[in-house]
Amino acid sequence: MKDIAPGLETLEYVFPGERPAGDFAPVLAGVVGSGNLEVLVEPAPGSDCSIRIETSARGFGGIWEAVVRDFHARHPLAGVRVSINDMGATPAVVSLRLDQAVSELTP
Amino acid sequence: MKDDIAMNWNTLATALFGADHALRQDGDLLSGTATFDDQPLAVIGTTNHASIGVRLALAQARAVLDAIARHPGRPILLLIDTQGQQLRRRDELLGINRAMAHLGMTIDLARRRGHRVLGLVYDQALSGGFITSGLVADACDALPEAEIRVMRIPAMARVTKLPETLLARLSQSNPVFAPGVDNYVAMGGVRRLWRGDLRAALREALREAPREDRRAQDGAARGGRRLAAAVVQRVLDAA
Amino acid sequence: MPIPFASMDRMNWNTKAIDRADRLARARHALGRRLLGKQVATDAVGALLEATLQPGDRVCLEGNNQKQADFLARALVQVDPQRVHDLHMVQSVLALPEHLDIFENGVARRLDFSFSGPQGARLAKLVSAKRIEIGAIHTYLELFARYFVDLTPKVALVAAQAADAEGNLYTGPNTEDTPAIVEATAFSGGIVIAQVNELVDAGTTSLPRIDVPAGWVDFVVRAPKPNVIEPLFTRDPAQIGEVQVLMAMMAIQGIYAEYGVQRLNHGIGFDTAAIELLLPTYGESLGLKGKICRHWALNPHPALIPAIEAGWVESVHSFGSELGMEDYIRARSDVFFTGADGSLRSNRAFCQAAGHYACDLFIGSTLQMDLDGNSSTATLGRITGFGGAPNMGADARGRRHASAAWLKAGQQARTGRGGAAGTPRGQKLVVQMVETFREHMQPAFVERLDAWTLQEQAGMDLPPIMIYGDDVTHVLTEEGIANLLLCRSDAEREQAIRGVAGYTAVGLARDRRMVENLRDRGIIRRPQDMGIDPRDATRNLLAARSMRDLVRASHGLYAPPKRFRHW
Amino acid sequence: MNVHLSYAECPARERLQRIVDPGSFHEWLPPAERLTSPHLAALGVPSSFDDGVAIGRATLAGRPVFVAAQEGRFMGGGVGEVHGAKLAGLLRRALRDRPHAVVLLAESGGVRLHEANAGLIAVSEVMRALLDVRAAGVPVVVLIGGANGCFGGMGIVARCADRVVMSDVGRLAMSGPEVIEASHGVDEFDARDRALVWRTTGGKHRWLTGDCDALVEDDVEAFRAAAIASLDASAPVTLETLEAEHALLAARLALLADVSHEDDAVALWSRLGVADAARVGDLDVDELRALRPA
Repeated sequence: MKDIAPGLETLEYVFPGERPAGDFAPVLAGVVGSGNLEVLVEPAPGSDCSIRIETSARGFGGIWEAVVRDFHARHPLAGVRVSINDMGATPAVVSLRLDQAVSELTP
Repeated sequence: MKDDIAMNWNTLATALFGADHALRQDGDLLSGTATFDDQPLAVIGTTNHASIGVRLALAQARAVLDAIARHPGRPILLLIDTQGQQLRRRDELLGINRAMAHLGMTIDLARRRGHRVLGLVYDQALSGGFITSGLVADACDALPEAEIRVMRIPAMARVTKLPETLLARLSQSNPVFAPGVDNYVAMGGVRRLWRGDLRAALREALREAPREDRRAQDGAARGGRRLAAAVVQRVLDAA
Repeated sequence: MPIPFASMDRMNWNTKAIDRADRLARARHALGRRLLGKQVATDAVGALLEATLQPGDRVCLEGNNQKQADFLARALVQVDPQRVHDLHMVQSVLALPEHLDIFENGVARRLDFSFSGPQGARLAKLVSAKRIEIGAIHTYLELFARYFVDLTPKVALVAAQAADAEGNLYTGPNTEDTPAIVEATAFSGGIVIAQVNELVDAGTTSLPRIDVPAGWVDFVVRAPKPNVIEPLFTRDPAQIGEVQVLMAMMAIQGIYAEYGVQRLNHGIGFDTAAIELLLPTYGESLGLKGKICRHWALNPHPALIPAIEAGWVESVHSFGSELGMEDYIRARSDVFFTGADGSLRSNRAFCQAAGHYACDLFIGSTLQMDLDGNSSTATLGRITGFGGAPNMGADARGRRHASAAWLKAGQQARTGRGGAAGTPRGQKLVVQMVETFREHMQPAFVERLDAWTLQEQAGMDLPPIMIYGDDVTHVLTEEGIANLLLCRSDAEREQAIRGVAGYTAVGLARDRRMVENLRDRGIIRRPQDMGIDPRDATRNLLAARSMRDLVRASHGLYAPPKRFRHW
Repeated sequence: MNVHLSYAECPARERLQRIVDPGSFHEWLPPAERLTSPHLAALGVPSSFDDGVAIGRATLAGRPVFVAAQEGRFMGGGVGEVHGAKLAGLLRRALRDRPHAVVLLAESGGVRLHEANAGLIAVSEVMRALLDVRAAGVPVVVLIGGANGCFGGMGIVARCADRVVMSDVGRLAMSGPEVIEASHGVDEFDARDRALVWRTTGGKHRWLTGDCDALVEDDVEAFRAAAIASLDASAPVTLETLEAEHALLAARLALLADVSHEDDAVALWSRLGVADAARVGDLDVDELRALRPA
């Protein structure tokens, strides 16, 4: 049993945005509890939507990519930075949390 | 458990105050008045790796209250050897958290009324038992062979669900885990270790006991706790 | 030429009666003064078993889904294996360790059963070590039926709440399987032994009601402590998450309202508890009260209390009762089946029959589903059996009476087909409701069920599939509902399932174009297609969000067992 | 079927927004500043942008207050190095700026074992800072109503405050039932017997014995009202107050000297003068309020 610390997995994705999000107060949704995640959405320079994930559930990069790709398809925002701390949330909960955070973006 | 004694309390008391130190042991409770540099010193503490229940917490609180009432300003030395709070349902029902808070508040009041309060971990100090004794004193020192920890690794692995091997390995290197007293010195939790002449160490401890809680600054300066003091300052400065 | 009738010279046509009389005589002889009429002294139970049992007997030891004849089970483990051995056990559930101990000490050898949940791993080990010979694994209703054909118990060891001096039994709210067992045993020359929690002396007090007449009972023994009953159907609303609320909204809107389901059975689980707790809130907001969910075949789920109090529920018939619900049931005798004494009368055999023939819908969860729609709770290294779900999760081919829901499902399944497959008839709605990923990111959708591997490991005739794909009418996940009734080819079925399998490997491998086509045709429906915004799926929609809310909703009548009282 | 808004149900941030005057919460060191724990990554445990506690200033019934809310779902609300420093910093700032009161929404298992030593020292720093604020006449009010309760070092810190408000869903104690069962067996403390756990550590018990000053329903509005009612509850510690406390605790200890292990909670309540103590478990908050001994 390799006994090095399991460590977190960090994943990063960038998508070209279409709809400028403009300036808004950072929004936090969710809580880093077991099977849950927190999502922080902040304004960012440029026209991309960058997504950074730190997760204790290792080895699900393919699924994360599919989930965030569909999220960006639903909300093609430009100029936003999404940061996630995840403790093993299922794709259903991740998508729900992302949609919740975006719905609270008030300029 | 009894055999791994770092230092017997009587040996310590004799070294500090001479054989006729008139301190007494009543079960796990230590109390009495010693003379040091011709000054009376109230001594309160525990032995036998005491597990502190409501009864023992109140007994110590009683001794502190008596010192405040009868000997205003007299310095208080807390001799600490505890395995933490007593793990009994009866103690929880009776409110061991309230009794511990009471003990902590008696020590805090003594300090506010001019008593110098010093903690010395001479054998063991675990979690709850330490919070309301050494950690609430003006400053807390320790003997080099003492042991301070929050919880033993096997129990910690069970609660955190982290592998015991990982915790054991981390406790070698990472001050946040390591039980050795020098980690608590590095983190500012313990001000200094008493090496060599114990009387000189006590004398110095009494002379320059700090008034303010400097442990976060010590932790930063000594590198054991790099963030605590900085975070406190950021809160003070936040817009 | 007359067929030689071999047994013409058979001398005696009542060998069973004689055998029965011998056993009763042996018992009287062995127990002496420790037998008073039918009442056996508690410490004489071992002697009773050794006197009445013979090697090779077929014995039913009440291991129900909830009620356990635990005192008799412990006594059976202690009988002398030299005198009592090679028994053939027939019982619904292997709930207690003792139920398998009797195979390890040679008292029993052969087994027919339905469910072994907690003992699944140990059972698998004993089977592979050849310590147990499994006759077959049944659903409850099949096993009860075989009691009347070729698995008739010679001796039945049952549990009841109380008995009087003559031996009448009061089985109380958890009657469960007792009636079927006792009837089969008593009327075939068998011996019925009942452990009871109370002996009522007929002089001063009498039984609240008589559930089993004394004539069917041979011996009654008072157990030292009350028999074990497990509260299996209690789900703490505090553990229901937002994804389960979303799926419950889809079930109510996309299936119950869509088909007008009035008679139904719910499997146990948090998914179904979420549906029950959404009726008085979300269901009310859709104006569905009175239009759906009026008649139920299910145990007294505490999660159904808010719906009952809001006037949604007209009748509930139960397999067994649920600890803590006694006073609530007594106060709601309009809804529950209760005796003149006010306590529940459950009956697993009749409720299973109702679930199979009288209900228009079964909805339950599963561990794994494949691309044919077959599903199973079988896990490697465990033989867990079937319980009741497959019986209710199947199209009742024998049904003839019509209902709107049944007809609509049948019509959707058969429109456009020819020949026998196109002949108009109804169909049972069988809904599999499952999140695409279970805990620890285990996918619920797989290319090949573990059931196939288990078949090889345990040498079974068939893979232990819980609900067959061709019985499943709808698959409901957080991504939406796939209506398999409307599929007209295996390819469409596969893509319909992939189309709701979310981000599992099965889901990601979907043919996107075909899935969009299925959605256009209404075969796949997403939350939005049903007017549901996933962000509305919050716990605030639950009519009760904690056990205490359920107690409040019941006006203090519901008294949850200790392990659920968080206040 | 209007189900009230459960305090236990709300995440910590939402609780805070609803307890203080609407829109009045101004957060210090918000999540965007990413003041996360430096210790968790090495253990493969995700950290949280606010390290599990939200702090800042707000108004309560128009009065300026400093507030903090621990998130029980992140690491059980355990106090780590940063989490503890945010609390200690808030209290140090209260000592400097003298708001009308400090309100602490506590939900914690005590020291965060993942950063054991740092957490232990942090809890004691919070305790000393709290006692300084209390001594300065600024009331510290602790609200306890989360599912994780208030345990370990935080159970001690809570009892150092001027005033403690609990719901009957909340729990306040030192060692968790699981820890006690692990060390002395199920006969000492059956952690699965939730009714027993609440008789021993729950809000109703603590209210009947005076270990909390106010008992409210598990409802956000009820907690807000109780917090407002506590704004002027300053109770500085003196030798007299400690002697009274000592007498109370010593008397309570003696009260149960001869009572068996089984039904000690009911015995304690009845000996404290609570009418038909056996029914306490079934009563809700209003019914119970009428029973509290004089």
